[in-house]
Order: sequence, then C-alpha cells, then structure tokens
Amino acid sequence: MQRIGVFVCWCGSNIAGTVDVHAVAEALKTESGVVFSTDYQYMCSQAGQDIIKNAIHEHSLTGIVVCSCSPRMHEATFRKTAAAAGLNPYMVEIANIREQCSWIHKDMLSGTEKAIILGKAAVAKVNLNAPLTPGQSTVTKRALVIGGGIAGIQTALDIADAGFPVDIVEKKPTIGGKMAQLDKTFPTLDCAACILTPKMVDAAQNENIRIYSYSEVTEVGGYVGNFDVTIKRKARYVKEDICTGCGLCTEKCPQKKVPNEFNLGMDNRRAIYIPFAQAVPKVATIDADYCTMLKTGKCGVCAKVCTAGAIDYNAKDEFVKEKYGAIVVATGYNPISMEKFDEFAYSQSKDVITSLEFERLTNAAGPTSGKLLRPSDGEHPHKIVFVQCVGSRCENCAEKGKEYCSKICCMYTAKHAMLIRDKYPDTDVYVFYIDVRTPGKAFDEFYRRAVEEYGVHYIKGMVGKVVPEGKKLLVQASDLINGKQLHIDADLVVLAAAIEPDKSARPLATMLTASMDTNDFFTEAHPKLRPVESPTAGVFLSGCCQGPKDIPETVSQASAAASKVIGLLVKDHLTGNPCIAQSNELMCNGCSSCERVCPYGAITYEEKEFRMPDRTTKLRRVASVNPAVCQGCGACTVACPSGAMDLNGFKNNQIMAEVDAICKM
Amino acid sequence: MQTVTTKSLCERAASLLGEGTVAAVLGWKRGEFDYDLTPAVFTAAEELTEGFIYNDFSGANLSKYLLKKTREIDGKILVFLKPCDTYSFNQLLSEHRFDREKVYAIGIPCSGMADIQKIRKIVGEGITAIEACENSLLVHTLYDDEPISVSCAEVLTERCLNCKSKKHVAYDELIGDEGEVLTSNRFDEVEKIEALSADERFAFWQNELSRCIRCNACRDACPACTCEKCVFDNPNSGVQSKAPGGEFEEKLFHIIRAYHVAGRCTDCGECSRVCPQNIPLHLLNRKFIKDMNETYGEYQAGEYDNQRAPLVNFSLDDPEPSDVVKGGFDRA
Amino acid sequence: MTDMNETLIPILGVITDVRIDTPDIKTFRVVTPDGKKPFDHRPGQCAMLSVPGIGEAMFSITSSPTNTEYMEFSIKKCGCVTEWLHAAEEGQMITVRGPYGKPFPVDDVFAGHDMLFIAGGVGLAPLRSVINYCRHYRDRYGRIDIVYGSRSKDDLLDYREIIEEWQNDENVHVHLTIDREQEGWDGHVGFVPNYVKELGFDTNKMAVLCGPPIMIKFTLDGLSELGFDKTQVYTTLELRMKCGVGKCGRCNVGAKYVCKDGPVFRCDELDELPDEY
Amino acid sequence: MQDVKEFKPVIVAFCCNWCSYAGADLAGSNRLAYPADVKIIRVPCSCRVNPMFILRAFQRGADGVILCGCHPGDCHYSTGNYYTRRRMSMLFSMLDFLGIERDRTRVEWVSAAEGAKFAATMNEFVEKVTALGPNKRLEDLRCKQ
Amino acid sequence: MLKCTLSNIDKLFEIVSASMPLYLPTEDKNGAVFKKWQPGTVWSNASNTVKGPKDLFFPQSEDLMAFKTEGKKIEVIDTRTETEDFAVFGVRACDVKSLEILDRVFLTEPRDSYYASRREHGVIISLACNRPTENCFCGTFGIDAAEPMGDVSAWLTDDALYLHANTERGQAFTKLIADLTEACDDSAVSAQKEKNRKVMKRLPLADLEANAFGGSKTEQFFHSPQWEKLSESCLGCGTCTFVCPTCQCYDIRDFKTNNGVVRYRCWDSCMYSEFTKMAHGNNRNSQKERFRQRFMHKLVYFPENNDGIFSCVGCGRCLAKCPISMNIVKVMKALEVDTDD
Repeated sequence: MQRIGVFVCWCGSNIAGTVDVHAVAEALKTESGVVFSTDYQYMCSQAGQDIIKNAIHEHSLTGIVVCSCSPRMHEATFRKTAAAAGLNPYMVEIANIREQCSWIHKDMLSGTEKAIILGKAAVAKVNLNAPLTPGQSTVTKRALVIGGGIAGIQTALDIADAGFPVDIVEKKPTIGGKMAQLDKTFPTLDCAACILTPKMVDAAQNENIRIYSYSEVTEVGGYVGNFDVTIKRKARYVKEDICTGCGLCTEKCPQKKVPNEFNLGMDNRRAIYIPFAQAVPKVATIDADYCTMLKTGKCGVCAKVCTAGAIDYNAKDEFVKEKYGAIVVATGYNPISMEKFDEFAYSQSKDVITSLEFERLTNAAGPTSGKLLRPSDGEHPHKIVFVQCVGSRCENCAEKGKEYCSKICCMYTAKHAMLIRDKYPDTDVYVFYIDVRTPGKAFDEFYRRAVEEYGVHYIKGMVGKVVPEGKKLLVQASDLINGKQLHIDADLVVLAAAIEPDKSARPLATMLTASMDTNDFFTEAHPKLRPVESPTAGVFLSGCCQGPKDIPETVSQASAAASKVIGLLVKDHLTGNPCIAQSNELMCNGCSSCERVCPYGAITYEEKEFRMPDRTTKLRRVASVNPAVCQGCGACTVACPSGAMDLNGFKNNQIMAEVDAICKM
Repeated sequence: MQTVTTKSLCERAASLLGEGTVAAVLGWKRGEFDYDLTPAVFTAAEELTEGFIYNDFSGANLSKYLLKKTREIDGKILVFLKPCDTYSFNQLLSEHRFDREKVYAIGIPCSGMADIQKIRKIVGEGITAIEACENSLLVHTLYDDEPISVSCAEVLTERCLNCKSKKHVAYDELIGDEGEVLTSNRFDEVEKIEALSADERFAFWQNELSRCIRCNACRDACPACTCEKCVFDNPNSGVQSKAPGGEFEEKLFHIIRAYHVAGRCTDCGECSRVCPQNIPLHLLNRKFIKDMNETYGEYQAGEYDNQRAPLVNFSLDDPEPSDVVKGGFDRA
Repeated sequence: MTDMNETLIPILGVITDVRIDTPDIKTFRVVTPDGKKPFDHRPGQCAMLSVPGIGEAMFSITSSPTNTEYMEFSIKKCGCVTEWLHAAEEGQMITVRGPYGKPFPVDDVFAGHDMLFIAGGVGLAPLRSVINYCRHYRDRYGRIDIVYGSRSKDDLLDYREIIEEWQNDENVHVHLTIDREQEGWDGHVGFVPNYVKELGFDTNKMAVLCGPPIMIKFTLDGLSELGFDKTQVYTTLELRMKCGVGKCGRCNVGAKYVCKDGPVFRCDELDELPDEY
Repeated sequence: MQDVKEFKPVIVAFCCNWCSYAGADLAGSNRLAYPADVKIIRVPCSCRVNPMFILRAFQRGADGVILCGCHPGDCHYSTGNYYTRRRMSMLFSMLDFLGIERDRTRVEWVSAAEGAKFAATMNEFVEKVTALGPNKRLEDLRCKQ
Repeated sequence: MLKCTLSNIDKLFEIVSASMPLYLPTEDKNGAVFKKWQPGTVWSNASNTVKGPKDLFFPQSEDLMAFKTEGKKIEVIDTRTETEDFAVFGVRACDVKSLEILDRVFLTEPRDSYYASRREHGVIISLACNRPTENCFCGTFGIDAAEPMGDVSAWLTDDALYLHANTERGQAFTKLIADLTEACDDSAVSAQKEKNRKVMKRLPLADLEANAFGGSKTEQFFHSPQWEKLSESCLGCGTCTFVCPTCQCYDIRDFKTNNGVVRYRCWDSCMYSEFTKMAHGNNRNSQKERFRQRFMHKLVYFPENNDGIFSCVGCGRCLAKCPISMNIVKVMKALEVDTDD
C-alpha cells in the first residue's frame, strides 16, 4: 500500500475560481492510501514545490498526486520535485483540474465535484504505480549512411565535421548518385559537377569518412545506439588500395560493347571501367557480366597493362561487420520505367527520351560531348516537345505510374527548355503540362524567364500520343486553354518521367524495421515535427528516400539528418523512456501478435526454458521487448490476448483503477 | 456415415506405429454408447483395435491436444484431422504453439457430424445404440421396439450444416478423397440477428448469455484459446472471475473471449458444441469474422500458415468505426 | 435475523501493534474494537484474517492461548493479503474469524513429556503458541528443546523473544542455527535436519515440527535415525487451509480435511494420506 | 433516489497524450465549455485502449465511452490509431450486435489544434448519451449495491 | 396416498404458488430447467433437468456479507435476509438423494447458515421416473427411481399425479392442495412402480456396481495406472462439477462495488488448475491429480467420512454434458478392471 500525498493547486484564481480547492483536498484525504492532503496557491512555485518536498520527507510519502494544470505543462516539474526529495519521479501523477476542469466549467459545484473525481482517479492510479527507472544503453560512436548521392555525402560530411566517424555504403562503384549525372542545376544554372565533385573529394579525403563503394547492406540487427550491420563488398576484381585510377586498362580492354549506364545506355564503355572522370573512389571496376576473362578465362589484358598490379580476377564478395550508433538512409530515387507508356513511343523511337537522358545529352562529359544531337541520327533537333507528368499525378493508373507529384520535373523542364533556347535559339521548344508548380525560392521567377525571356511555348494540356513517322515524331496533344487539338512534328520528345524510390529501399526497410508508405517511400516519425527521423529509433532519413525532393531540399534534409545523428552520437548513454512495454514471460504465449503490431520492431522472440509447477521444464517461445527501441505506444498490450504484455506507467490495472474511480458515483 | 472406415484408419495408424514413424496416435476412443467418444492417445496396435473409432460422432477437434501431447510424448504423434480441424492446426502452427516436426498429420474426409441432441429431439431419451447406414442412422432406444431411422442430413450438427470447407489445408498424408472449400451460409444466422431491432438483439443475447454457468468449457475446448494463463483466471488481470454475476460478468467474458480470438478463430464450432447450456457462442465469433470479412476483405484464419490477421493489420483507408457499425446493416 | 450463527461472517479486529521480525516477516497484534482478545483458541489453531476488497487468508495464531489480552500473528509477505497487511499501520481494522482446526494435543498427549520443537523460517510462527503455552504451564512438561534455523541471522524470527525470554527459562534449551556463515554470528551454522542429528536427542519425548516441506522431510528422516517413532512427531499443514470450515473442498487430502482433521497431524497419520499435501 | 434529479451521465473519455489530450487542454485554454460529466483518462496512444477498459467502464457505471486519438496518419507512433480504428470498429459492431445502444460508444480523431472540435464533440456526445438515459444493458448490478 | 388428476395439475401449481414460490422443471431452449412457476409456465416431465435443484439451495453465486470501509475503519454488514418458504416440484429420486449428500457437507458443524436456511424453508416434492434415460445409473448407488423420497413423494401415471407426504413439511404441503386431491389406495402407484422398475432393469448401465469402491480404498485406487489414461484428454473445464448435483466446492471472493465490498461465494471446481493453489503453492499441479481427486472424492473419500454413502447419485448429467464424454461411469469401469487383476 502506498503512502500518498495530495497537493491541490489553486493556480491563483485559475483553479480556485471555479473549484473549491479546500473541499478537493479534504475529500481526497479519505481515499485509500492517502496520508496527507493540502492545497496551495501555486504548487509549481518554489514555495509550492517545497511544500511537496517537505511532505515527502515528513510523511514518508511513496507517491504523490498533484491536482493542478495539465501534465503537459508541469508533469516534468513535479517529477523533478519528487526526485529532488528522493522519490522516484514516476510515482507522481497529475490530476488535470485546470484545463480539463476549472477553465471549462463555470459552476463551482460541478467543477469541484469533477475535480474530486479526477483527483480520486489519480490517487487510484498512484496506488498502483511502481518506481520506474529509465533503461540506459551505450552508444557506438559511428554512423552509417546508406547511399552515396548528394544526400548521403552531405550527411556524412556534416557528421564527420562534427568529429564522428561515418561510413558511406554505396552500391555503385562511385559515389555521386544522380546529381553526378546532371548538367546544370535550377534555378541558378550552376554546373552540377562543379558543385558536387568537390564534395565528393571532401568525402574521400575526410579522415572520419570511410567509403564502401560497390557495396550493399545485407543485414541489420541491434537497435538505436547499437546497430550491427553486415556490409557486402562486392568483388570489383580490382584492388582498391592499389589501383591508381590511371585508366589505362579502361582504354585497352577489348570488350567495348558494354552499355554505359552512366550515360543511360546512350553510349558504350569497356568491361573494366571507371564510371566517370571524377569518380570517387577513382578506381576501376570489372563488370563481371561482360569481362571475357572472368567468363571464359581467356583475355587478361587489363592485368597485363596494369603496372600497379591491381587486377585480381580471383576476388570474392567480402562481408564486413560493423557496429553503428545511428543509420541514415539516403537511398535516393530513380525515374520510373517508361516501357509501359506506349503512347509516347519511348520504346519505338530513340528520339523519345527521358529528362535524365536529356541531361546526359547536354552534358559536356556526356555521349555527345554536350552537343544537343538526336540519338537516332546525330542531327540537331529543331523542334523539341517536353511532356510533363509522365507517370506522375497519375490517378487510377497505379499499374504504370504514381499518384504523387514528382515535384522536380516542372523546374528541370523549365531549365532544359531555357538551356536549349539559350544555346540553340533556332530551336522551338514546347512544354505540355497539367500545372506548373514552382514553389521555391526564385523558382517562379525562373519559370517566368523561360516563358518570357526565352520564348518557350508552355501549353496546358496533355500529349495524347507520339507517333514516329520517318525522321519526325508526330505529337498529338490538346491545348486545354484554347480548347483545340495540336499536331506537332517534333524532332525530339523529352518525357519528364516520374521518380520513384530506389528498388533497394524496400528490402532495406525490412532489415531496419523502418516503416514505408504504399509508394515505398520511408515514413517519417512525424510528418511535421520529426521529418528526418524514421519511427524506428536511430534510423534517419535523408533525401529522396523519404519523398521527391530537389537538390536544395535534399541537402537541407541531409544536414538536418546529420544534426540529428550528431545529437545522438554525442551522448554517451541513451536514457530510455521507462514507460515502455514489458512482457511477463510466464504468461506469454509466443503467438507473435505483439510483434506484428509493433511499429518499431522492438519485440523479438526467444526460446526459454521454464520450470513448470509440476517441476518439469518446458521450452517456450516468449516475447521480449527491447527497452532501447520501444517507444511505449501500447499497441502490443491490446494485441496480447493473455495480458502478458503490459505498459509501464500505463498498466492495465492502473487504467482500470482510473476507470473505476471515475465511474464510481 | 463417414466415407472412410474406422478399420482403414486403424490399419494405417497401426502400420505407422509399427514402422516407428510415429510414437503415438491421437484419435477418438469408443465409449459406453455409440456416441460418447473421447479423444485419446493410442500407443499400440491392440489399443487401436480395441478402442479407436471414427464415426458420425467424432466431432472433437483434436488439434488443440497437440500443444500438450507434443511436449509430453517423445517422438512423432499421428493426429487425425477432419477438414475443419486442419484450419485450427494451421492457426496453432502460425502461433508457434507446437512443433510441426513432432506431428504426423493425416487428413481424413468428413461427411458431417451428427448431433446427439438433435437425435434425442427426434427419437426421445433412452438411446441404446446407433447404427450408421449410408445416409441415415438407425437409432435403438429403450422405449421403442424397432430402431428409428433418422436421416443424417436431418441431424447434422449446426456447424456441419454450415460447413465452410471439405478441403484439408494441412496434412502429411491424406486418406480418402480431398474435398473443396464450400460456399457456406454460415453467416445467415448472424444476419438474422443483425436484422432484429436493438431491443430484440439485446433480449436474445441476454437470454442466451444469462444461461452461462462459467464452466469454461468453451474456452478450454477452443483451439484458439491457448493462453498460458487466461486473463479470466489471472488474479492480477483485474478481470478474474469464476462465476456469472451482476448480469455483466458473462457478457464481459464472452465478448472479450470472442474479441481475443477474433482473427484467430477458424470457426470450428467447438465452443458451441461443448457448451453444456447450448449457448450459440459460435455466433459471436462468426459476427467478428463476418465484420472483418466485409470491412477488411475476406480472411480465413488457418487457411495458410503465418497469415497476418485483420486485427494485427491495417490499411490507410480503413473505414471509421462509426461507418462500420452503421454501414454493415443500418436498420435506421 | 433469527439466531443463525454464521462462522463465515467475521468479527472486527484492530491492529494495535506491528513488529518487524525479519525483512519479510512482521508480527501483528490484533484486538477487537473494544480492546479484547477476539476469541479464545488452543495452541496450533488458526484464524482467518481478511481485508475487505483484497480477500481472506488463513494464519496460525502465533500468540499463546494463555495470553488473554490479544492475539498475535506472524505473517510472511507472500500474496495480496499479506502484502497489504505488511503495509498496514497501527489502528488499521481488519476482520477475523475462527478459531479453526484441531490444536496440538498439549493437555493430553504432550502432558508430562519432554518436548522438542523444531522449526525453520516462518515455521516458527505456528509453534510459538505451543512453545509459550508449554512455558506458561512449565510444570506440566519436562525439558523443552527448541531447534530453530533460518537462512541468516536477520531471518531469525523474533530473535529478541528467543534470546531474552526463552533462553533464560529454566530447563528450556534453545538451539539456533543459520544456513550459511555470516559475520557477527558465532552460533551454529548448518541446516536444521543435520543440526537435529548432531544434537542427537534422546527419544523419550514428543517432537513438534514445522517449516518448509523439504526441511520437514529431512528432519523426519533425521528423527527416525535418532530412533523417534512417527507417532511421537507432530506437524501442522495450516497452509493447506482455505475456507477454514472444511467445506470449500480445497483442504481435502485423501479422506481428511485439513481444516477439520488438521492442521495438526501426527506424522504417522500423514503417512496414511495420499502424497498430495 | 437518483432519478428524481435530472439524469447526469457518466462519460469516460480516453485521450491520447499527443493529440487529443492536448486538444482537450486547448479547449480548456480557450475556455470552451463542455459538460463536467466528461472525465478524461490520459493514455499514450489510442491504441493503448483495451476493449476491456471500455467494458469495464460500462460495468462500473459509465453511460458512455469515447475514445480520442490523433487523426489517421498523424499518430505519434505512426500506426497506433490505425489499429485503434480496426479494434474499435470490431468492438463497437459487436456491442451493437448484442443490442447495446451504439451511441454509447464513439471514436473521434482530435488533433492538438482542435480544441473547438474537442469541445463540440464532447457536447454532442454528452447530448446523445443523455438522450439514451442510464446504461442498463451493460451495467453490473453488483456495482450498485 | 393422494391423487390429483392431471387436468388439475396447473391448478395445483397455481394454488401452491399463491402461498409460496414454486420451482419446477420447465422446458427451456437448452432442455428442462428448474424455474419459478408463473401463470403460463408449462411443467416439463423430462426425465431429468439439465442442472439439478442444487442451485435453489446452494446457488452458483451468493452474497455472504458486505463491508464498508473508510480510512482505517471497517464495517461488517450481515446481508442475510430471512428466507421465505418455497417448494420444489418434480425432483427426481437421484436429486433428492443429492440433497442428502449436500446436507452432510453443509449441515455438519460448523453449519452453513445460508444453505441451512434454504433447506429449512424448502419443501421437496419428488417425482418417480417413468422414462429414465440411457445415462441413468442411480441404481448403482442404491437409489430407487420408482420410490423417490423428499418431503412429498409423487408418482405420475397416464392420467393422474399421486402424492404421499413423508414429512411434516410435506403434510403441510399436501394440506395446501387438499382441494385438488382425493385420498386413494396404493394400487395405481404400485402398478406404476412395477412398470418403472422393469424399465430400470433394462437400462444399459443397470449392471454397474459400486461395490468395489467405498471408504478405506484409498490405497487401492490412488495409485492406479488408469488415472493417466482416463484424464489424458480432460479439458480441465468445470462442466461436470457444475452440472453435478453433489459437487459443492466453492470459493469465497470479494467484489468491489461502487460503494463498498461484497463478499460472495461462488461455485468452484476441483477440475480447475488453480483450485488448490493456496498460500504454499499448488498441491495438485497436473490435470491427472485433479481428475483423480474428483473421482476419488466421490467414490472413496466421501464414503469414508459418510457411512459409506457415495457422493454420486447416478443422475447421468456428466455423461450427457462432458465435452469429451469422459465421466464417472467410464472411470468406475476402468478402475474396476484394475482391481480385477
């Protein structure tokens, strides 16, 4: 049985105005467990808190009830007061008699009556409270960033700058991601490579950053502060530490017919390759699917020409196990496949391209060395049609497109149109759109410049069909504003393909027990207030894995995620919330219901031996809650039929005691 | 009459016992009369010949016994499962309630079980013997010189009348012919009650549930009720109770029991079969099944191993509670 | 209501004193609201204490029948009721009914004999009333030996009474032991059964035994090694009592009901019961 | 005894800590009145509310039970209220099946900013429950002893 | 011997009901159950009721007393009220006998006033069995279903109800219905008894004997290997104990009302796993032990303490209701086999 003290606050006249505080204190005196009850003008004041502290000492209180304002206001205050007096802070309960009583009830009689009942409920709860101690766990001071695009790089740089080691795992042979493939960036039109590659070099040279390129995460265990991650380092058949990146092998390799993914297959590379000149790490990689030596055992040219002796045809995938305190997901995006969009003749004509392909076509390092030439015949196009929202904002077309807006297309299309008109004023540019969305700093100005200064033809309406005919592409479209059908014989059609999360995101989410939405974008812990955190503690989100973003947004989110990681890694110990779920193993059935509803993957199962009452032992599967991961929502407690799962601080019997007290009339 | 004979099952079981594939056989044992069979474990061929029986009264679902028996018995256990029993079997498996490796499941066809109470309603008391014929049962009684013939269809148990499936969803071996999942009318009765006014519904359940004597037979027989310790037995749960009382306790017990097995109940009907007070408890479970099917899509517990039951799942566009209650059967 | 006496309806008791004996055992003094002893009892009998809303629990009456002013109960914390009682303060009311069960045969079988009391842990609680009864009627009994063991020094129940009163009595010999060596303890160390054998009593006496089942079993073996017959040894099964009146069905072991036929049993009587107690 | 007076229902409101409880606080801060019959129990998330608690409230004399949580999609724990939605849908439908008046139970999503909605919801709910009169169908006669 | 024509039977119920509540078997959805007679109630002559008349004397749940508490103070409130007289009609011979068995528990010192007061105020009108069921085996325990006891014995023929008062209370009862009855000789009843006894001999369980059992047989049966087999599929539910007219185990519990505490008594079952869980653990941890306890109690322990009277009356309810059809008959037969060896 507890020894409970009750402290009724007047809150000046805020409470005392409509609640007879003396009557409340008096009425609660006879409640079970109550040994002391008083009221005071301002309980939260120093004097008020001293009353509480003194009472705790004088009456050897084991629990206290403060009838005052909302616990959202002063629960923390009174918990500290209790702790200062040597009482476990979780032995404090607040009866909210201000916001939920005195402020809303005008009548003293009913206000007082309700305050008494709320007080009784709090007393009933405290009677069943038990001291709680927050769990502590250590923090491994190393972060993992999954994905080496601009998001991952920025996050890693910021974490590293704060002095924490960080690893980047990038599945491609080089970091850089999508941004490395871009030409210019909106709305300032600076060159993507010029701003990205220095960051890539920074990352490579930063002592705190380790880059696992050509690698993938294959296994994640543990929890916030203590993740155990297995990284697969795919065999690249070139010793990374020896290769100097001279590139001789990539020139001598006899296998010349490998589609160059960096240029989206618009030209070829060798079987041994360096994706692009500024690649980081600048190390060659052998493409095992095409290498004659690896496939037939006959060739070995690269090994012969490599003076450093970096080639190793016997290399195997390696697995690295590493511990991390925090994980940042920066898996990025891809344009969706255009295969299903037959109406735009993407598969039929080489001159129907995606915007990303267009980027490569205008990029000085691209297949055409930056000259805008038609892929089919290398001729200069004079009439170019841009189609917006291909697969974006696609209602009822889930089988090929996406319901959401891809966000970046309006701006990059304006950029493309503007760049064409700037370089090739003789070229007509048409842009078909549903809406032009330009929310962003200097975005609308940018778009207006495209229309007004550069004379790009913006037409509200959708392209119905693109039909290749001879050298031309007949574009049939509707002009919604003028209400007429348009027929344009274009030389080049550029599709603003919707973007979707990278395919590696889904299996990764499963490994991380991080939740995803139906589009496979990672879910944030709170859409407004915790946008860079995953609901799974210790997992953070950076860049397009969380939703479509442009570069400035990605970079700001990357830095935000980094600051969250730094905030975590700077701690030596993580103090958990003690109000978390706890499984009574003796009653647990091991049925997995709780595990299925846990949003954090905090519940695992183990086989344990139990001594039965008849002295036999029984091996049983029982749930155990990881206190570092559980956030205390309580979903599991209701899923559990046997009541084995309960929530500290909000135990079944505590809530029922409150119910009883309230209903007792 | 069942399409497989006791003898054929006995022989198969005996041979599996003999060759050492299984250490014990979980089946039905004949009783004093032809209808009072008891689930039993057989460990020798002679025991089988002497006691094993599979007839129109082998209603008891044996799957729940596997929890205890797989722990107690070394070696594999042969269990005979009727189609509906296999659903319970699967459900228990997905809840990790026994070790699949320790079980040798033989699926056996079932042409429906007879309800002794229905037979009594027709022939009266004093049944001394029941002979199974093709489509009928010959019932001998103390008070009639000639046996009375009742058609099997007429005396099928309620649950068999609404049989959901003649297909076995899990087994190691099948004896007899495999059946199919049926389109049953099992929700008709639920709909009938739904169609009543609130007062009538209340009166109906008040009458039914007030008969409850809290013998816990429904719970103890239920293959979904496998809690290490039931909340109603647990002094710390706050809802422990032993007797009906205050007109509330029995309602609480049955609502919560149905809720706890919702999504896990395979609708095997054991609860109603074993109720000594003949409370149609299965209707509570069926109501949940019907609601879940209508609201969240068809779901049959136990159909597959390791499914995610509707109540431990969600979708972003689930209807609101107010719409569910109103939507399904608004009678205004 | 007519003159329907009902034993299930308790009378009120007031806790007038709470003594901490060991970390988990407290002794409660109980009187009626008007300050009298709730009812008379015989050594070894039990009473049902209850706390409304928490429940009932059976305890042996620790105080001697010769104490006519109050009743005492030594209670170990091990369930809802006991936990509640342990938190209770002086002045707290509880309810009491009883006395229940067959007492120790102090006035016939034991009379005129040397007595050997053997207790382990809280097992001393039921023996205290017999011991004090025998001390009160000192001339009716011969030599009294008390063997009492517990886990540690701190767990020796009512050490003070033992040291200050029992040990000073004439012809009363107290043998204390604790399970394991402990600083500040210069007495005997070892388990009760072994200690009993070491002490090696002559068999010309009656023995009363109470403690954990395992201790009882081995002490019985020890006593029989020393030549005791089971008919000379008594013990009590008060922990198997529930309703107190032998009707609720729980205390039924074989054909016996602990509430009515016990809780005091002669050890040979126990042997005749099925092994279920 | 009681029925001479005007019927004042006992209403238990379970509010999640992050949205609805804050919404209730906001209603208070804005002095938006609702009947004193409503008593709030704070839970971390609406998904903490066990059907047992609701039945318990009715047993002990509640005339109405309302559960408030974050709007779907806004759950502090991301998915809690989705489970609540399913659980309560099923429970309420079952209570309806047993002939318990459906207006005695309700789920409402109230965000921390919706003080006005909280007050309005409570006013409306109390009105409905008052119209229904005392809970007789799920009461426990023993509790009145 | 008194005779009341069947056409007058409802009138009889009405007259009795006018002076005291009358409980009699009526047909319910679930079979025959004892219910209070009200105008329109139809009496059921079913061979047996689903539950015996036990509830009328030892209800499944009854309040014993109440408490009020305030601070450290407690008030005990005796909630007992004077039981009014009542009559139970149509009690079969087995059930009449079952009350005698309950008496031996509740009326021995210390007397249970709750039960005692109901027994004192209840008048039992028994009824001979014309159509026993296949589950009946009262004969095994020396009960003659053709000769039921009680305060008033009654027999039914095709056209009339015959009554004979055995006790003072019975005489008071027959006086009550004097207007509807006429004195007659025993011939019709004797003929009916003959008929009944003939049926009895043909019952499938007529040969079951209890001679092998009884007091002082603990040693013999307690260690029987049969218990393991018999109990292996027992669900541990309380059906058998709750439908049994002689089972009387109970629990005393407190219920917190909104105003205080009610201490009540409710049926408990020795088949429940927690039944013997007390202060010092559980002395019957396995279902086998609990199962054995129930039958040993009925067949050995009870007779040992009660002049050889078994605590089973052969009513057959457990045969009808056990979910797995395990019952005392199967137990007796299996154990007897054991003793034959």
